[in-house]
Amino acid sequence: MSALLIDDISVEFGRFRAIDRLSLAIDYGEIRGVIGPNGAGKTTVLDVVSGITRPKAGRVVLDGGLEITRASETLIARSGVRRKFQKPSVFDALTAAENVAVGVEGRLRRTAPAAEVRRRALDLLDAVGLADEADRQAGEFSHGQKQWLEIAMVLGGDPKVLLLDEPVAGLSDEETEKTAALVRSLKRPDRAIVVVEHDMGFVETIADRVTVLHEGRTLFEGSMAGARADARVIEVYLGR
Amino acid sequence: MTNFTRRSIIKAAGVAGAGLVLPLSAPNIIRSARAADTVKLGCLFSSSGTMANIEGRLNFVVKMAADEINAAGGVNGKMIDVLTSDPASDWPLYAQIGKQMLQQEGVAALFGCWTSVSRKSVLPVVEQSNGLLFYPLHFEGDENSKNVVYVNSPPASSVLPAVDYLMSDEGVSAKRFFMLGSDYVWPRTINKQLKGYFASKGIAETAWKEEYVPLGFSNFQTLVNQIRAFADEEGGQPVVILTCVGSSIPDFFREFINQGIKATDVPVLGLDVVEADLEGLDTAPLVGHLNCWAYLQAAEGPANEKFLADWKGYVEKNAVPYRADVSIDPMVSAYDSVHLWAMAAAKAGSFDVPEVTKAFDGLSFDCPSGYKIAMTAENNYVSRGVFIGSVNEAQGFDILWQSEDTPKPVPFSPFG
Amino acid sequence: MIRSLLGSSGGTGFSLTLAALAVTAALLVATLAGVGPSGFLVNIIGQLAAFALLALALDLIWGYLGILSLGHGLFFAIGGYVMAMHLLMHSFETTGTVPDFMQFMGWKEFPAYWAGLGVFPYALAVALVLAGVVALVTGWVSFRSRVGGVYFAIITQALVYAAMLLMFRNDTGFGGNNGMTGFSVIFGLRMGTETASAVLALASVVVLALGLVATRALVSGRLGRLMLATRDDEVRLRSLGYDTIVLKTGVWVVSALLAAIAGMLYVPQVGIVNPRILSPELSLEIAVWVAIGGRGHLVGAVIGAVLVNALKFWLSFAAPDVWPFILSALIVLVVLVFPNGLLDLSRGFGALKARMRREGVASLDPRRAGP
Amino acid sequence: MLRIAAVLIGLIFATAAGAAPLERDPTLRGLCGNAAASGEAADRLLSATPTLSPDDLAFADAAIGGLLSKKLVCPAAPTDPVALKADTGAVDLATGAPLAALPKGKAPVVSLKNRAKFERLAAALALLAAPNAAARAAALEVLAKSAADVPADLFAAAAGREPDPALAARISSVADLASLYGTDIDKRVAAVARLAEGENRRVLTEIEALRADPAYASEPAFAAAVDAAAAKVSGAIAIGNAAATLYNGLSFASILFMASIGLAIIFGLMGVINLAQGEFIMIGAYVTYVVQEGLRALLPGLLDWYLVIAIPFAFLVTALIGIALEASLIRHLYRRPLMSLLATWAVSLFLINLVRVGFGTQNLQMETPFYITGGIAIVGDFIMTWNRLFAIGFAALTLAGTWFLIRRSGIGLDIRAVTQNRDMAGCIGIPTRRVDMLAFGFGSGLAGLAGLALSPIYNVNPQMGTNFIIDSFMVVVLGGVGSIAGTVIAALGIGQINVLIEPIWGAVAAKVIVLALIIAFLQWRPEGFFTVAGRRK
Repeated sequence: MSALLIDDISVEFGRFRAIDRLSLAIDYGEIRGVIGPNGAGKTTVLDVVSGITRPKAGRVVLDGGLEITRASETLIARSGVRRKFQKPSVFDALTAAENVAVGVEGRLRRTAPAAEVRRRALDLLDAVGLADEADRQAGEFSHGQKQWLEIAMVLGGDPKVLLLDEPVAGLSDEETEKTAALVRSLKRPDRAIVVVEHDMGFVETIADRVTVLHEGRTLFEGSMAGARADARVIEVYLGR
Repeated sequence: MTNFTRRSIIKAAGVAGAGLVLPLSAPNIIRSARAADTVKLGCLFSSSGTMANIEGRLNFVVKMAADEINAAGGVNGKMIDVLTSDPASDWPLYAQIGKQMLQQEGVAALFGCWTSVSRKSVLPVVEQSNGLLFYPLHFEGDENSKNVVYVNSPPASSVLPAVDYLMSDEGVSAKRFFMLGSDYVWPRTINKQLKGYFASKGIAETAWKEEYVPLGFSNFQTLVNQIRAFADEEGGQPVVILTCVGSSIPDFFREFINQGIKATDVPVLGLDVVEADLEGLDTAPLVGHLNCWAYLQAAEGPANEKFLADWKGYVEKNAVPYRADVSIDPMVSAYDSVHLWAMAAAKAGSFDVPEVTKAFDGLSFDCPSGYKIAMTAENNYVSRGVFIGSVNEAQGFDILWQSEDTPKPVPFSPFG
Repeated sequence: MIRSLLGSSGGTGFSLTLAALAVTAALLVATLAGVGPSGFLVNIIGQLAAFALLALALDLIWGYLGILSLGHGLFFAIGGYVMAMHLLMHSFETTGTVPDFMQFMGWKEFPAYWAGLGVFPYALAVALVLAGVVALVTGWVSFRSRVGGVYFAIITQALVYAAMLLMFRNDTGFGGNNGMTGFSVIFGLRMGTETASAVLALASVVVLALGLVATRALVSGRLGRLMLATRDDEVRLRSLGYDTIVLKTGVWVVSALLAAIAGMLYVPQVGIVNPRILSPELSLEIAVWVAIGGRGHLVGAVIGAVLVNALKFWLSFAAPDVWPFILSALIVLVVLVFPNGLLDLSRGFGALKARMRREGVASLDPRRAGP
Repeated sequence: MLRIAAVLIGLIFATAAGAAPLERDPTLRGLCGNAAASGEAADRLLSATPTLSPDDLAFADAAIGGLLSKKLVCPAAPTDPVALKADTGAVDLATGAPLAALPKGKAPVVSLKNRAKFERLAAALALLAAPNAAARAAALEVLAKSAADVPADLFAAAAGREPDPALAARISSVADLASLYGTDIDKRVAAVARLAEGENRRVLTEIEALRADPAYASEPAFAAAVDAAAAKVSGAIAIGNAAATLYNGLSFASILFMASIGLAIIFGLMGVINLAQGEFIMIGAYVTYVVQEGLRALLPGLLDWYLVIAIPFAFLVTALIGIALEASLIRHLYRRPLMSLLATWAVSLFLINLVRVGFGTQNLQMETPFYITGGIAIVGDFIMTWNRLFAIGFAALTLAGTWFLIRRSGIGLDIRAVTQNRDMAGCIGIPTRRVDMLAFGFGSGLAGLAGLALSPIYNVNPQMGTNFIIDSFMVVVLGGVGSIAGTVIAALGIGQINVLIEPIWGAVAAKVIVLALIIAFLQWRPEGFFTVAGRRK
């Protein structure tokens, strides 16, 4: 049964239709790449899934259970959905370790002893290669470091569904390499990962399957190679 | 780390400094030390905020009176030195500054407050440090502190005569009363006493109506509509008894004019209306409306001529930001206050409040109003004359009626 | 505990502040012994302490949660009015003086809901519960419907304004424009005596110190981190599973309680409470104290409140015409040059220059509409 | 009944006096006597008017006119003549002979009661002797108000010598009124009908009173007439009241709109709340005052039109101040809207005190030109007051102008673009900095205009601005950020609700309730009525 079932949703901003009767099913254990030109509705889909935007119609079901379209952002997150935002969103006032700790705990009341939380945070920082920066203020980090820090933060919640919004935007080639490796290492049979990205090369290296969005509709779904071959996709990307 | 310590020191210094040094040293820094042979008087009149428009000028009157006395050689061999300040129409600040003047500056007496609220907030301070406050406004009465001199009249000896006049045949034989006031203690108490008075005259409850607006209220359309409605009902000559204060007064009259009501239709008795309130208005359509005070600018007699001339001179000499040709009751009352204090201090040969208070008994002074105002041992009230004024074209009041002599002040109204 | 407080950054400043408060307290004790500063000065110190506590309350939500309330006078007033009612009751019971506002209200005896207010613990409870409930409702409702930033500021201002208009009405039943005054006895002490002033001031300073320690413990702990996180990026925090509404409402209530306590300390020291305490200007001024002292630094709030009010006391008497100009100049200076208030004074100007340069035109993104 | 008596006495006296010349000196002495005496003198003079000779009429007119204008001087010594101050010297009023010197004495202060009598008397004299028809018509209206107190033969006489037939007819119809309490039932019925022409509450109460009249029971025709009249008048009054409520609401709304439209534009564009907006209103009013004084000094002829002439000045001055403020302060604060609250508050504090130091705290004397004084009775008791109408009209014009500028002009297009998506607008090359500055200036200028429009209605003093700020916030927030339509609707709504609640629970409660309603509404819909939709994050 699929981890995330997006069923015929539509989203409108004023008169502008951002998502037009889109359906999408994402399974556990897969990394799904979602690509498409600007304004295709990629980020909006993630907004719907993380509960920030309510669709005008349709429903989104998590793990065959939770009706995301009715749940609050908090509840959605607590049911195992984590999202890395397009614009790296870390808490500048806190240190890297504190940032991740916030991600690990995920509750107002204390869930685990402070020492253990910090240990897990350090492990995660290690995983994204920021172990040495643990006690620096996040505000001082470079763009790339913030991207990774945020990934560590969302991993803190040990998500069932992981949404990555342009994880390599604005990164150097070698940073992109590093990120790709990182994302691949996150793949697990009990986890579904959705990666929204412009960079087709990057998507190709990580995604099992890709979905191409265009003007809020699914243009193509299948392997990356298939996407490259597909006439409509080419037209959309290269234009007439 | 140095950073922190440096910051920390500043912080600590800030707290310690602000907490202790400033208030301790402040007054002395600014107010340069004065010669020992002066006696200080303090003023509590706002020169900013909602009351500034009328209250501010009293500061200068007190100074003027002090100059007069100093010119005549001062009191008990000392020159008077007047401290002014700005309570900014903020009631608690009156108490604060009053405290400072009494306890820090050691003023011999305070002259101040316009609204009852400010007086009530200063009252505890004056009583606690056994000071002396001269209060120049007519007010709701029902108060008699040994530390306050109530220079102006309580309602029983000022408002009731005016109402009597309205009800008399010589007036307009008023039968019905629309009482419109600002929503605070003075108007409410006045109206309470009026209602008691009406009842005692056998006037039916249906013959009066009571409305209150917040202080500073300006949009009188609806209320003037209500007044017109009230006036058109049967039951005899209607009058409006206006106890609005401050900027509401001109706003009310403006709307009254615009809805075309004349004094001969519905006369207004404005209990707090002074010449200064008409400053902004074209009073031709208002001619005939009434007010009542213990002094009107039109009062006859040398005392008033002298006062008006002095004020004019003072304003021009010191570039006072108020009109030289307008003089209102509270100004005169403040002026009287200073003289009464000086006479009492001279009589007592001392500036101690208890001594001075004792000396009040039997004092009398030729008030610009033309009456000889006097004090007795009975209480700290001053007996004054009563005027009823009638608005004229020249933004002033003609004297329509004035009392034979100075009625004895009645602090506690029998109709409350 | 103490160690952790002193440990973290700025701790020295914090401890020095506590030290300064201790010194002040000592001086007040000296007054009680009859050798300290005059009753007048003591009273001023007391009022400053009350204001400092009020500033602390605002800094807690503005500095650490990025929520600016322009209506904190509301809670200050709740504390103030309840305290005034207690004092009147207490004075009445001990001396039999009938509060004069009851005369012009035309009341023969105290209304039923005044019953028991003569007992201080009960009055305290009433004040806290009242402030807490009002805060809970206003906070919960607003935060639930995601009202924040400038909107929240305006709405709170409208709230306090509405409350002021209401209290100005005589018929509302709390003395209208006159409010309540003429308190003669407090804790059995005659009001206005040096002893009474000293006791009140001492109480204020001690409570301030306690408040400082408590809030410090709050913000330097785990919740403090979450508060900063909420301020920096609330959506981010929500999508990590945190219920930020609960967090915000909780802190909002705590802040309200502090403000109410400040009010209870303030009113007996000025000897009057009336609706002016609810004027939007006062509530704005609280924010000004915090901004000048240094937003997001508890100590800064305290210093700001003390400095600005000491200046106000002094100048509004010594040079009344100059005061408003000085205040406005101070604000503009702080807003433009020292965004972190006095604390910037101790830092170099370089950082500031950089900040000013970074400030182009911002987007209207509600998330970024932070402090 | 009293009225009848009075009329009868009048008649008797008139006939007694016959055409005999008026005894001038006693009359004058009477007028100079105490309130009671001069009242009687006035009564006697009034009842005599129908039979007075032309030059007696002129004399009486001079006397009463002099009394009302304080030109009549009553001598202290009874031997001295009663004099009338003339432009040059004085004349003995009784003889008309010029006087060498003004006798010692003073102009009597007219008591309210006598003032009414003298005004009636003056009207009577004007009706009989005034040279131009307009004056006579005006006088007739004054008399119509209290027709029963006027000797019936006065109207007869007036009608007799009235050259203008229309006016003559009108006079006799008013004369009918006098017979309202007479005996001839047909006349009374006619009088009732005539009475009902004045559609206001006073008339209604008078008509209602007639129901107690014996004739009401005995004479069906009379009863019918009274009932019909009552129905007619009360109908008109009902309509009038409804109209009045609407009008008051509209005028209040126009004020709210004027005060908040500038704020709406600025807030919508930059998310900056300008707490100094109220002070811009105040400054606009002060500029208007300065223009007025300037005209008084330079072009007194145009003084009446200062409100129109001041328009560009009020707008430009405030706009420039606004631009200066934006350039020096606001632009540093776009990232910190909360700080901009404090900063603009500081500015308002500064401006208030600057004006206080410069102009003082007293209310400024604004002239009230003819076109904004008084009002016109529309229907029932509804009087449309000109100054409110001026405000409404002014608001309408401002709305039109603003709408045109925002919707139709180039800068307006830029403003809208920046309002909707600043970053995008920046990308496509709109100079957002300049747009901000201009828009801020424009918003401030609008506040200045508001100040101009309000100066005839409100007191102009340094504090005046503070009264508007919160109300205008509420309008803006309720209307929805940066939406002109929203601002208009919000202003109308708040204004109308206020006016509806006020008579029931009083002004304060009205304000509080409205605030509560708005706050509640914002909980339900934080973006206000109108909002620019977009992605939340």
